[in-house]
Amino acid sequence: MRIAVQTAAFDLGDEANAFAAGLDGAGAVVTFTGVVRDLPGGGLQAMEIEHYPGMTEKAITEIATQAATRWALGDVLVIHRHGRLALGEMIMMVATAASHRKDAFEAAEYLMDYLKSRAPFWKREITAEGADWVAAKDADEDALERW
Amino acid sequence: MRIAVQTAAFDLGDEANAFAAGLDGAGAVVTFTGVVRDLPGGGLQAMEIEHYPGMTEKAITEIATQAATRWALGDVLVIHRHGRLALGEMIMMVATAASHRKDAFEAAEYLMDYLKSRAPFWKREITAEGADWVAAKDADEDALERW
Amino acid sequence: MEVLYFAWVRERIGLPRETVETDAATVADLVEELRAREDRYAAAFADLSALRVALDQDLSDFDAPLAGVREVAFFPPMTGG
Amino acid sequence: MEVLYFAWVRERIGLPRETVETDAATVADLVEELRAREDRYAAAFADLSALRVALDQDLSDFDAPLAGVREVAFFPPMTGG
Repeated sequence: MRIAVQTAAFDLGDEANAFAAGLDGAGAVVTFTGVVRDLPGGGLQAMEIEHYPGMTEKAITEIATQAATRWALGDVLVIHRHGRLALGEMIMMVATAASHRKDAFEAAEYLMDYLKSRAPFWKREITAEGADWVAAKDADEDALERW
Repeated sequence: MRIAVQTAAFDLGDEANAFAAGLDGAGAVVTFTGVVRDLPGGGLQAMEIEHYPGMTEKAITEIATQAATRWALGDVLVIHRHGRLALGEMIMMVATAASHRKDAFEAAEYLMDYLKSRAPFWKREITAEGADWVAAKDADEDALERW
Repeated sequence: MEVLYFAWVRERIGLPRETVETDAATVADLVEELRAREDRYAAAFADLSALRVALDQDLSDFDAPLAGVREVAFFPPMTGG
Repeated sequence: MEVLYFAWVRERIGLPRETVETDAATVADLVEELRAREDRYAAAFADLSALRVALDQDLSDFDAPLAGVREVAFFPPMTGG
């Protein structure tokens, strides 16, 4: 299990290859990558992500450990950036490996659902008009109920 | 949309990066990679994959087009190898991109469920004792019923 | 009509493909004709529930008509992914 | 006790963290004390349903006891991922 909370950019390809190379016997690898996308009407200049140092690593470790308890996983990777990110930059990624595709998919979705609503990150959208904190969506809180 | 049916190995990292670089406005990227894994008791020497040239490309194109109809996808990638593969080699991958993670995850799972049971590939496991065709699993057929 | 065989169907029949002259109206009729040829065909087609059929590269059914079809393929359930 | 503020809670209060001397028994008691200090605190804590609290870096509730707690953090619902 590797968990990284960082300001630096990461390379999806390098991370995916390193993750897959380290596997022993896992038949299925799932990755999810979150990318800064524009606002529906356009105009996003940057995304700023604030976090709670210390609690962030602790919360992500707990979420990943929980996933490894619920599913038979070969390995788990979570990378999450904070700081200022430009349009199109990668915000975060998770990777899961398992013998069976269902486990790898479900664990990746579980990680994403919990990272969205239970890891202490707060996103702010920067436009020419100013900066707006992103509001949490009811749908993201509801997503936790399936687990 | 890119669909590749090939004997050559592919590089997960290169493919994931190329896929992500071509996106315009998608916030979520999911990849699934299938890897040749050993038999439960060990002893797998290789996996051989037979396919139906012509129908394979047609079936995968139909499955990917269906996915793009059901979910709001920015892009879809399917790579599937055939021929002889060693333990640990990557068999295939899919990638999906969407504005929302739920669409990207569901579309990737849909692609995998249909590739398993509706694309004309047949796997054979090679051991010291000989070669055994992999039997289709009821669970894989049942997996189609959720869609 | 071109008839193709894949995986263990190909192995049992001993051929990947052959040209068949037939007036069979449906896939099931064609299967009956093939079964009657030789034991290896009878063995390959012993259990239709273990087989799938494609007509001109589209999955189909054993009761489908063969009118206009150029390519029929028989194979076991697929195991891709 | 260290009290931390994040996102718009931090902006409204104008501080990322501060040391608070308190005998508050619960988080809710501490919130009452902070609200009574100044308008900027009252504004930040106006609607507790829009806030979350962590005690020593674990998510908690507003009725949780503060005995033994060294670090309290207030913030809006998280928006990671």
